Formats: sequence, C-alpha cells, structure tokens
Amino acid sequence: MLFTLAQFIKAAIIQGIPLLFGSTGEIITEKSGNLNLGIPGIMYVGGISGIIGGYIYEHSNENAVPFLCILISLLSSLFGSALMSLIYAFLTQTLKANQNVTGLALTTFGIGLGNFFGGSLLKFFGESGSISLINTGLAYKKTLPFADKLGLFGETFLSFGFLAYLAIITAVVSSLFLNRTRAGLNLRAIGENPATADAAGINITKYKYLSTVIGGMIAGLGGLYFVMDYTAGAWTNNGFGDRGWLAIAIVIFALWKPKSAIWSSFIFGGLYIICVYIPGLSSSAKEIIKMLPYLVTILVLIFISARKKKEHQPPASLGLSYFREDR
Amino acid sequence: MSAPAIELKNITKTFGSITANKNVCLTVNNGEILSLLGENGSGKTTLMNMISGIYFPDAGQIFIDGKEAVIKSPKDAFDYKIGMIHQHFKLVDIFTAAENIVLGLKENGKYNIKEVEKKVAEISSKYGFDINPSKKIYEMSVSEKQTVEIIKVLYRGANILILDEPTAVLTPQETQKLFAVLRKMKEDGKAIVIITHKLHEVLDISDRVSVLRKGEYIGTLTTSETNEEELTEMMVGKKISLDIDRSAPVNCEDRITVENLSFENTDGVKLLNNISFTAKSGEILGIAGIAGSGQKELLEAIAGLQKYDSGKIIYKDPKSGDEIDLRDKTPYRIRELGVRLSFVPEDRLGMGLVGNMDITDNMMLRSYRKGKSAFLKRSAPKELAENIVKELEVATPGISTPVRRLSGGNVQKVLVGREISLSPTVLMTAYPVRGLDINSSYLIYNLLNTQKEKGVAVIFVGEDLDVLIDLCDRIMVLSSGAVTGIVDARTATKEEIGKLMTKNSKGGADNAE
Amino acid sequence: GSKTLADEPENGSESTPAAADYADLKIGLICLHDENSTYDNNFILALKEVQAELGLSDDQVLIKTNIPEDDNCLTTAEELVDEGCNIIFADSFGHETYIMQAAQENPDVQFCHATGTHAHNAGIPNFHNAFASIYEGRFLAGVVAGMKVKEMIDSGKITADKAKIGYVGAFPYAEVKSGYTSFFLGVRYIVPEATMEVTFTNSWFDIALEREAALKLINNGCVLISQHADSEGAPKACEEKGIPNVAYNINTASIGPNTALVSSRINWAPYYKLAIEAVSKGESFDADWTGTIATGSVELLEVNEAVAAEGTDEKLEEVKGKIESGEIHVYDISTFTYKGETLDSYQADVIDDGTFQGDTEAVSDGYFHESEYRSAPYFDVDIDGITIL
Amino acid sequence: MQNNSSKNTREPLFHIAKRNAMVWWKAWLIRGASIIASLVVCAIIIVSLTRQNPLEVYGAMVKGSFGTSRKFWAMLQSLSILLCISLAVTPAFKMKFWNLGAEGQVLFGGLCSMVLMFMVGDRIPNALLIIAMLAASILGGIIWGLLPAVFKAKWGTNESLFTLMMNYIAIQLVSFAIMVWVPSGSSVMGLVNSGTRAGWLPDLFGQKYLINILIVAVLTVIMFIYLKYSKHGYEISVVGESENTARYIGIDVKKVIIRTMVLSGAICGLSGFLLVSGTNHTISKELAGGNGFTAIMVSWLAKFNPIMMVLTSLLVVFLQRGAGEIATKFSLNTSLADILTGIIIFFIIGSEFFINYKIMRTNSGKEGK
Ligand SMILES: Nc1ncnc2c1ncn2[C@@H]1O[C@H](COP(=O)(O)OP(=O)(O)OP(=O)(O)O)[C@@H](O)[C@H]1O
Ligand SMILES: Nc1ncnc2c1ncn2[C@@H]1O[C@H](COP(=O)(O)OP(=O)(O)OP(=O)(O)O)[C@@H](O)[C@H]1O
Ligand SMILES: [Mg+2]
Ligand SMILES: [Mg+2]
Repeated sequence: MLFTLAQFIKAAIIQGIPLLFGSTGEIITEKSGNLNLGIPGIMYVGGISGIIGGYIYEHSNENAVPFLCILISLLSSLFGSALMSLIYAFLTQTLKANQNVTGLALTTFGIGLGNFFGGSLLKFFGESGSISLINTGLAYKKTLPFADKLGLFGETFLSFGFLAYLAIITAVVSSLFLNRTRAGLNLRAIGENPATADAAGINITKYKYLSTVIGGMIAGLGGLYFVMDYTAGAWTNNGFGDRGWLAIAIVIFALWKPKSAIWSSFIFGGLYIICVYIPGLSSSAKEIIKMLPYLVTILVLIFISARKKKEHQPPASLGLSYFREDR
Repeated sequence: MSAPAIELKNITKTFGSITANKNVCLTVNNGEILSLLGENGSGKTTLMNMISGIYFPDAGQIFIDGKEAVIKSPKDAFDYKIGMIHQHFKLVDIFTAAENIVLGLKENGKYNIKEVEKKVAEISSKYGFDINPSKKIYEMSVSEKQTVEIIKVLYRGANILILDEPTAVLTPQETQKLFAVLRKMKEDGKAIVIITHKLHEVLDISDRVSVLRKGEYIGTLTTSETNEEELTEMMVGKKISLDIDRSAPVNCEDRITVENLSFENTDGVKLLNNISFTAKSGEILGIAGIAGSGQKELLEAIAGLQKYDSGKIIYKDPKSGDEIDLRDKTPYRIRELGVRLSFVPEDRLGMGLVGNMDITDNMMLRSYRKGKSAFLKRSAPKELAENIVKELEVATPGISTPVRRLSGGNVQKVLVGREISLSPTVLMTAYPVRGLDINSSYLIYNLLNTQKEKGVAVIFVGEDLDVLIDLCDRIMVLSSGAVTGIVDARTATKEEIGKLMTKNSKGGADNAE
Repeated sequence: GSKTLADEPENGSESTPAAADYADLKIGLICLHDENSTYDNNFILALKEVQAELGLSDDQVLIKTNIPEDDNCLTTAEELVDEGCNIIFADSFGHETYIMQAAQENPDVQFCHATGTHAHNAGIPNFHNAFASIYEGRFLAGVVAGMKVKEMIDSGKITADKAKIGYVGAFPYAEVKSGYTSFFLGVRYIVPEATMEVTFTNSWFDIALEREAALKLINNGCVLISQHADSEGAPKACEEKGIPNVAYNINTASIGPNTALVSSRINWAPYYKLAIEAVSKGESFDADWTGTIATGSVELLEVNEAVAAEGTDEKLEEVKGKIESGEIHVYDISTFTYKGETLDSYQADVIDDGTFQGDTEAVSDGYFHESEYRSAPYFDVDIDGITIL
Repeated sequence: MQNNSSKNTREPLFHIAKRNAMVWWKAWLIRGASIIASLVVCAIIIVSLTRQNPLEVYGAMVKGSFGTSRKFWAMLQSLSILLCISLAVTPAFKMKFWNLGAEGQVLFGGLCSMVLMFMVGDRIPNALLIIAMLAASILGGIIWGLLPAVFKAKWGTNESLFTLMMNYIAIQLVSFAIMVWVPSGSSVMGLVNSGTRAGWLPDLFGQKYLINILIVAVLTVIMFIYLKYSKHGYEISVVGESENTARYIGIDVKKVIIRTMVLSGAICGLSGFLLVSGTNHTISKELAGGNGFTAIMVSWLAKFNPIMMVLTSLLVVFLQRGAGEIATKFSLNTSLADILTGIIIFFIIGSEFFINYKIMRTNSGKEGK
C-alpha cells in the first residue's frame, strides 16, 4: 500500500512537471499583464523543436554524446518557444492586437507546427516510421547516481531527470525574482497598473517582451520534458494533449504564485492519472474519474471569485493592451 | 542669475483633432513656486505631462537648467531630476507604500524592502508625514495615498517638482502641511510647479502665476502684485458679461425632495453627508462646490445608479401629484414608474453615450425599449439625430459617424440634445459646458432656460461661479459631501459662495476631477 | 480460414505480373492516424512495400492520414473514388460503417476494411473485411515470454507463484481480449502457474496513459509486460524499469535494447497483394479474409537474443510446427477454465447486429474456433488466471 | 546621475498615435493586403517544404475545395458547421464574454441528440424524433453555456477558463456514454441507426448536406438581423461597449449576460445537432473537431458581422481543405492546415494596427548635444 502510494506520488510529480513549467512560464507572462493563451501551442513547439534539434544531431552522429544531445535539443527547444513568444509579444505589444485572439491563433499554429513536423520530420530525412530519439531520451532520463541507493525515498523523490529539478528550481527562482527583486517589483507593477509603472520610468515594452519571451521559454521546457524525459525521446501527435490548458488553469489555482504552482501542479498531475491508480474501476467509471482535474479547476475558480480577496485577483491589467496616450 | 530650472519654448501638443497646447512658453526658476492656472481642459496637465515624459511634444523645445532636454519617457524625466505628482494617482493598489515608492528606481545595492521602509520613515519624520510604509495602498485613505505620492518624489530627490491639483483631496490642515513641505523644498533651491483651481491657495503658496487658456499661454504675473479678480479675468478671457435671459420661476412646486441622504464608501469616507434639499419645477437649482465634493454621487443617487446608506429621495408626479419613493430603484424601474428624469452625466463617453456607436444608435439608448416589437425602430431616433445635428449645430460628417470621433463639445451637444428630447420633468446636468466654447455654452444655457420655462426642474452642477450666479435661481453649495448652504442666486455674491465651498472641508472625496 | 496463398512464399516472385497490368489501378488507404502511430505505420509500410514490389507509381497510391471515424471517413472515401481509386483500404475499426456506406454507393469500387465485423454476412459484394489469426502470433509471442519467465524462475529470481505478467489493453472488447488471452495461454504453455493482470487505457493511442498503466503493472509485481495499444508508452516504461516487454506491430528493439523481447505483427502485404491482384484481374475475392501464419500475414518480429531465454528459438520452432500441424489449438479448452469450469460451449457474438448477443456456437472439437466464422476476433471471455484491474 | 551628456538625446524617430477614423474602403484595402501578404508567406513555407511551383500548390488547394462537385458540397458542409459555431459565439463575444467553451457546448448538444437517437430511435416516428433531438441538443447547449454565465454574472467568475474546462467535462461525458452504450467495449459507435436512418436528417434534392446548409444560411441572416436590428442585439452591443452606459440606461447587465449565453449555447447545441443528425450520425469526442476555437477567430476576423463571417469561415475552410489536399499530394502531414490558418490570422490581426493607429515621423530636425 505504502509502495503504491509512493509510486502514485512519483507518477503525480512526473505528470506535474510539464504543468509546472507551463504554469511558471504563464505566471511570469501574466504578471506583466499579458494573458498568453498561446501557451499550449508554445509547449508543443518547445517539444517539437527539441525533437528536431535532437534528431538532427543524432541523425548525423553515429555515436551521439549525451551531453551534446541534451545541449542541442535544449537550445533548439528554447529557441523555438522564444520565437513563438516573440510572435505573441510583437502582435500584442507592438501591434496592440487583441490578446485572446492572438493567443488562440498561436495555440492553433503551435499545435499545428508540432504535429506537422512530428508527422513529416522523418520524411524530410528520407526515413519513415515514428520519431524516437534513443540517445537523447536516455540522456534526459539520467537520474542522480545515488537515487536508487536510498530506497523508497530515493525512488519516490530523487529518481527524476534533471529537467524535473529544473522545473522546481525555476518556480522557486521565479518566486524570488517576483517578490525579492526590483525587476520583479517593476514587472508586477506593469501587470497591475501599466500607467503607473510607465510614470515611474519603467520601460513597459522591454519588460513585457522579456517576460513574455522568458515565460514562453520556460513553458516550452514543459513540452521538452514531455517528449524527452517522459516519453524518452518519442514524438506522438497530440500526445501532449490538453496539458497546456491545464497549465493555464493552474496559474489561477496557484493564485499567480510560482511557489504554489509547484504543489498545484503535482496535485493536477495526480488527478490527471489517478484513474490508473484507483483499483476496480470499470471502464466507464474511469472516464468519469478523468473529469477530476477539470471539475476541480472549475470549483476553484468559483471559490476564488466568490471570495473576492484583493490578493487573489489576477493582475489588474491582465489581457489589456496599454497605449500611453490612451485616456 | 543662473539659468531657469525649466524653460518651455513654443510647445505644441495635439491629440487627434484636439490641440491641447499651442505654442506654450513657460519659465520656472530654481527656488520658486510657480502656480499654473487655467480652466478645465486648458491644457495644464498635458503641458506638465510633457515635462515628466508621459507625452512627447509635437513641436517646441524644453530646456532644463539652460540645456535643451529631450524627455522621451518618465525615466528620462527622472534622470533630469524631475518628479511629478499626477492629478490621478499613479499607485499600484496591491503594493505597499514602500514598494510604490521604490517602483522603477535603479538604486545601487541589493533590493531590500526593509531598508526602503527605514528611509521612508526618515523622510516622513523629517517633513512630518504620518505614514506606515508597509501599509497596502488599497487600505489607505485618499490623503494617505496623496502622501505616498509626495514621499515618492521626495525619495527620488527631485530638483524639479510638479504637483497637479494636489490639494483637491486634502483637508485644509493637510494642505497647510503640504505647503510647509513645499516651502522647505523651495528653500532648498528646488523649482516647484503647482496646479490648483483654488485661487486663495495660489495666492498663499506661489511666487508667480502663469495662466493658460484653451491650450494657449496667456501670461505670467507676480503673485504679490495680483488678486483673484485679475487672475479670473486672465483665465476666462475678457470679462464676458453673461447675458442670459433669466426669467422668474413660474409654478414652482416640489419635484424632487432629498432627505438626509448619506453614503460612505468602502474606505469609510463620507461622500454624501446628510444631504437634504428640494428641486422645484420651473427653476434651475445650481450646485456649486470644489471638484469631488459629492456632486457626482448625489446625481447618481437620484438617477438610481448609486446605492446610499440612508436617506430618502421622493419624486412628486406633476400630473397625479403622487409621491414616488426612488430609493433602491434601478434607472429602468424609475422610468417605468413614470418618472421623467433626464441625466447628463459628467462622463459623457463612458456613461452617457457609447463611443463606438453612431449618433442614431446613441439616440436610441433612451428610447429603444419603446413599443412591444422585438426589433428596433430606427426611423424616430434617426429623425431625432438629424434634428439635434441641425438645431444644435453639431459638427459631424453625418449621423452615422461614431460619436467617439466627434469633438468634446459636439459630443456634449448630442448628449444634452438627447436628454432634453425626452421631455423630462427633471433634468440633471453635470458640468454640461465643460470643454464647450462660448457659443456652444450659451446654446446650452438657453436650452436649460427653455426647459425651465416649460416647468422642468433643472439641476445644474457647474464649476464657474459667474455662470451659476447668472443662470440659476437658487444655488446649493456642497463641501465634502455636505450641504453648506442654499442661496438665492439673484442676491448671492461669488465671495459668499466661495466661502461656503470651503467651509466644511475636512476629509475629502475620492475623485478629484 | 482461407488458405489461398498458403504456398506462395512471401516474396512470391515466380509470377510477378508486369507493371503494365496495374497501370489502370489506383489504390487508396484511409488511416485513422499517421506514421507516428505504430498501428497505422504498419499499414502504411506494408502498402509501400507492395507498391514497390508491384512497381506502382506514387500517383497510384493515395494515402489519407488522420481521418477520424465520422462522416469525414465517408467523404474521404468518396473523394478517393472521385480520384479514380479502384480499391480503397481503411485501417480503423471505427471506419467500418462509413466504408460500408461508401461501398453501397460506389458498387464499382472495392472497399477493404481491416478489423471489421460486418462483411461476412452483410451481402455487399464490393465490401470486404480482413484480419489475421494474430492470436496464433500472440500465442507464439507468449511462448517466448513464457520461456523468459521460466528462466526467471529457474534462476531463482522469482518463485513460480510470483510468475505474474501484465498487459496494457486499449479497450475491453474481443479484439483485445482475444489477443491477451492467446498471449497468456502461450505463457501458460511454458509456465502453467503464470497469472496475468490486465489494465485498459480506454484509448488506442495515449502515450501517457499507456506508460502509467505499464508502470502500475510493474509496481504490482508483474515480471513481464505486453500491450495492445499503439504508442510506445509501455515499451519505454519497461525499458526504464528493466522489465521484459512483448510488443505488437513494431520491432521495439531500438527503443528497448535491454528489454524488448519479441513482437507479433500482422503483415498486411499479403492481403493488399491478394486484393490488388484480384481487382486488376477483375476477379472477385473473399468478403471476409483471415490471414494466417501460412499466408505470411502473421509474423513474429525477430526475437531479441540479448533478452530472450536460452532455447527460445528451438521451442518456438517446435510450437510453430505444432500449430501449423493442428496439434496445438490456441484456445484448447483443456488448457483453461472459465469461472472454474471448462468452457465446453460458448455462444460467440459473431453477427454484429448491434445487439451484442451471442449467436454462434464457437466451441467444438475441444477448442474455441477463433477467426473461423469471421476474420475479426470474437473470443471475449476472461478466463481464470487473468485479473482485470 | 547629474550628468546627462552621455545620454542619447536624439528625439525618437517615430511615434505612434491613435487614428481618428479611416474610410471603410481603405481599412478593407489594408485587410486585403494583409491576406495577400500572408498568402505569400504561406507560399514560401509550402514551397520550401514541397519544392513545387507555388501557383501549382495553390491550384491544388483550390482543387481541394472546388475540384469536384462532391468536394464542393463537402466544403459547403464544413463551411456551414464552422459558420454555425461562429454565429453561436458571436453574440457572447460581442458582449465581451470570452466563451472558449463552444467546443464543449457543441459536443454536449450533440450528445443530447445522440441519447435520443440511440435510445429511442426505433420507438417514435422519425419526424418526432428529429424534433425531439433538435430540442434536446439546443437544451444541452444551453445548459453548457448557462453554467459559466450564471457564475460570471453572480461573482464575476473567470469565464474563459470555466468554459474551457467545460469542454473537457463534455468530452469525458461522451466517452462515458459511449462506454455504456457499446457493451462490447470497442468504444466505437459507428453509424447509428444505419438501417432505419432514424434520427437522420433526410436528403434534400438528393443532397445530404443541403438541409444543414440551408439551416445555417437562414440562421446567418437571422443572426445578422438579431444583432443589428433587434432590441436584444442592441443591448448586447451596449453591454459589450460599456457596462457603465448599460447601467445608466437601466439595462440589467446580469440578465443580458445570461440571456446572451443561453442564445450562444443554444446555437452551439444546434451545431451539435447538425453534426450528429445531419452529418456524422454518430458521436465521438472529436465531434466539434476544434471548430469551437476556430470559430472564435472566424467571428473576430469578421468583426462580429454574420455576413462577413461567411467570407472569413470560407477562408478558413478553404485553407483547411486545401492544405489537406496538398498534404496528401505531397505526403505531408495534415496539420499543415493549422499552420497556414495561424499565419493568416496573425497577419489579419496584425493589420488592424495600421487601421487604428498611425505612425508619425517626429518632425523638427533639432538635435541635442
Ligand atoms: N528581504 C525582502 N526584501 C524584499 N521584500 C521582501 C523581503 N522579504 C519579504 N518580502 C516581501 O514579503 C512578501 C512575501 O514574500 P514571500 O516570498 O514569502 O512571497 P509569497 O507570498 O510566499 O509568494 P510566492 O509564493 O510567490 O513566493 C513579498 O511580497 C515580498 O515583497
Ligand atoms: N490622452 C488624450 N487624448 C486625447 N485628448 C486629450 C488627452 N489628454 C488631454 N486631452 C485633451 O486635451 C485638452 C487639455 O487637457 P488637460 O488634461 O491638459 O487639461 P487641464 O488643463 O489639465 O484640465 P483640468 O483642469 O480639467 O485638469 C482637453 O481638451 C482634453 O480633452
Ligand atoms: Mg488637469
Ligand atoms: Mg450478435
């Protein structure tokens, strides 16, 4: 029983990691007032561009070095999601386009990109079949050397690839950044009241661009984690599913706090796969249990809105574009 | 003598078709306090915003300490040691005072909010402010927020300080405290510009006064050598004798009776304090008071848009003579009860009209419900739109132009025209001539007079005392949400009303306009 | 089952007709997903292989991927007809009713649907079903797995009562049930004490759920995992945990060098060839066709020597011979019980009329006659020793 | 800090200002130009992937939509469904209610139809069945749209996430229903009532999609009239433009929010009915097929004008079908369609900037030191 619980916790954490990357990235972005509904698309692109980079390297090198496998795929993933976020930032910030529509289009575009290259990449290289990066996947999955020596504890909490720890570190660092640095203070001010931030001499454009792009890159790592670590270097079309949207939901669940996003992500990760761990479920009951993450999100949304606490509100200017000369 | 702290040469700024500033020249010296005076919309704020980097001038030059300066953003302004306290607070609600104060600052060293709080406390004690640096803005009263704004500028060690109507929301004591601070800063050799509509404050605090009118620079006087009359004349232009045919009130009967109306906002400030009065048919009741004395809340309460804590509003039906209690009724319900109440709100495009709709559709706002049909009838509103455009001389390409594109004065004509077209028995107008030129203003005055002669109870909220005195039959004066007097306009003097306007000032209202 | 091609070797070159014979031919294939699904890829690769073999040009083979199981399927089939296809294949169970409708509306075009259940009694001359006796392949794969489990027991790694294997299934219906039962019986053939746990994902293609399901089975103490779902989720989980894995449709040795044991697969090439040849000659062909080991339709992909137990190959040859000779029947009722009793009679639901009622006695001569009354499996009994989680 | 001389004191070269107004034909010229520019970018992408003459590629795309009469009808069918869902989301969006849940509202509406079609299909007369299915679908759509609207009106609950999550709940409900309905466990409904055709919208003049198309055509006109000429439509505009004004003239904002979402949900439900009864005759999780999201973009691109929506949804359907065609032709993945759709939308929403703002060169050539 304890063993199963430990296994479930581990599975929940693993499921939670992509969500954590996604929600941390979206928090950073939303804190600047940009509601980036393109995150699901960006996460697909983060995954597929990592795959493309990794594939090109593995394809051209017989004996791929694990370190380079990681470096190349990591950099290409970051590059891909940064480009995606730049599209968003340019359209919403420079061209003042509607944030919701831009985000939705970006999601369509990003998922399309992911599935397109997922389905066609091998053909471009004259191969067929499904993408599977063995070496890169193994490199990402490398765990701490002493993890398996620490018994159940090690197995449950220490046996993850480096990206999992990076996710938690990123969330903690983001929290420190937002709460303990001047830049974080400035960023939060922009999301709350851009006119005030502007009058205080903060470069709104720079901050919004940076937070959107960096947030997008963090979110993209969620896609990378999924394809490289979780599925060990395999691409499956639509395999990432609706996790991007859940990541956005977690932002609200966590009340825009990266530290809370950590446990929120793990809870959602657990809800996501709990149907596998509840014994004796009939096939139809499983489908009902799979509703849990969404139902919980709705209940939390209602709860938060009914309480109307000042600290629980989204950044006040979220979703609005700012133009200094507007009245 | 050293170069002036600020010198503006031929500054021009336009917003679309509005010229907010036209060839404005202005000089501020170190160690002096300059008052900037002008009617609403004369371009004071816009001008100052160009010094503080919010706007960038279309033409003209700014010299700081004798050197030409290009101020593209507030950051540039800080670098020139310019600090501005804005007319509308520039504070982040959910931050603490200290966080707001360091916002956007690039100080050396590690960011430590405790250090900031210490420094804020130092400044507070030096100038005698009473502020808790770790208090959140949304928990603060209006004057506390104002204090934070001032500390923000002091914290940055500004050499040039611009204050845009800082006293509108302060109690007299707080104002005196602020003035003491300003004098101290002046002694330190800083240059200070202060915008205020209160002439006695101008005379009290400033060394020189510069006047703007309709975006143009009129002139500068030395404070010690001038008086209120001269300043008013400069502000308004040549002394216009308002020639309004004020007829005697006829058939006066009580139409709206307000009894002991009180309302406290969530911050615990009494925005309406035990207000009682009666508006009578066939007369114009003026409401005077400095901005934010409760005018807006009072009108909205009557219109059914503002909930109030206690009191009564009774409408007496002219036909049946029934008394109708308006308390807790929605605007729709009020109309359903047969109360013909028209309301020209202060916020024309944000409340009275829909900016993105054309004139016809805006006409329908009030009348679209008429008839049982599920569909709109555009013929009547279209006719109305055409009439208004013709009779009120609205400058517009056509009746299908979105009202957002009309100039402020024309927007107001459309709004007033629509409200009058409803043949009301009560007509409430808030600052109906704000932004209107002399001709249009007279048009509106005459319209209101005509309404009065028809037996309508007109309530007129205005800011220009001359107009109030010439147009109204009685004038009720509000101060800090309370009625300080109701005078007969035919016998009252400006001085008398001015006194009443500031009689009660303690605490303030939230919304300085 | 039909054995028309029984003696033709897989690369039957003796009578390869000239390419000219196929010049007027156009072939369509409708796939539920695309190459990234092992299931669809298996269809696509086989068609490409046949295309190359028959020398068909690229214009003659139209492959439509990502076609959902709804009206789009019908529209796609019709569009393929408009493009001039004479023969159209569809690969997903859910495509069937739409393909049937297309067949009825386009009597001149042959429609071949894999895994379907209707053609054997639908009476639509140009509508065909095809499947293979993959249960035989799975039984063989089970034997390989059994050998591995036996090795574990023999080496003392586990005791015989711990010989539990796990199976990740997609949906709980006959095609899947028949599959895991035959696999289980194969294991039992070697290790009679073996038991099996089965879990379903309710999806043909969900890499996350398949992976989680496999992990859970491993946690439950399963010493070997097999699956019937189309992503690489389960084999990858096994490789991570060092648990031997038996795959379906693809050779997983590349993704699981240390754990991939063997894989069974339906090779669709023989059926494609049979159908294409018949169409090109204007001949009719079976409404419902079952491929077998003998037709080359049922294959075991290479046994991974690095993982397999010693003596596996020999055992495999032996059992294969016995199956082909009829000495072993996979569903021999003497080898299993159902609710503690021998299954000496069973009304299988062969006629798919929407009632889901048994209608055909499938047990006779001491064994359950799978894929004889129609190509698609209908063995849907959860025999003793199998636990559904 | 005191020393400014090191600072770059050049004036900004450009500065942007809000435009007053742009004549309508200029605005449409800009939008047209942006579509052409986006097609060029798409062409570059397609060419780099396929190395084919771009004109040929676009030719193939045209063929994909208009090539044969069958393709044309199929295109009209896709168009009518996308248009129907776009009409559904329009009133809500016009009111600035961010309904990301059309997908779920369609699906749940479709599920309600299927419940009747599957469970009582053989027991009541077909006409009655179809009417009952229509009513059930509309009711289902309403329920799915109403829930988030009520909470939005009452507490201001974030509607975009609420509606989004409702999509997934609908998906799971459909999965659940199929599991229950198909005891064999294969989870495939297939054509339902294919023998009796009970609950199938009949063919009209031999065209199986014609009824769908006509219903949506009529609905388009009705919606146009509703939004433009009805009192409700007027109230929707006012609430969307300014809640303050709505209050000022006594509109019950909560009531309008709820009423409008009821309408939105009802039309989504209708789309679900058209998909189940008029098109697929089955149900699966993919019933709405992403159209719930695409519809938002279609509606927004058309500036919420139902007549314009015919054109914008045609553009999107054309892209999707065309890209599907070239995907088969050059054996590329079908997701190419989403990429092209995304690019075109980026261009169109980006072009709005040039309609609403003008970029001015800052005059005067003075320079600081
Ligand atoms: N050393 C410090 N310097 C600056 N601010 C501080 C410091 N310590 C605490 N704070 C303030 O105290 C508040 C609480 O800090 P803390 O890091 O615990 O945030 P939190 O509420 O846990 O949010 P999160 O979960 O996002 O980290 C923050 O708003 C931060 O500004
Ligand atoms: N951002 C803007 N966009 C368009 N017009 C503006 C803008 N800011 C100011 N204006 C217009 O410019 C003119 C000057 O406005 P400004 O705010 O400078 O007046 P003011 O003298 O400060 O008035 P008040 O005494 O009411 O504060 C007014 O007509 C105003 O409507
Ligand atoms: Mg001002
Ligand atoms: Mg049967």
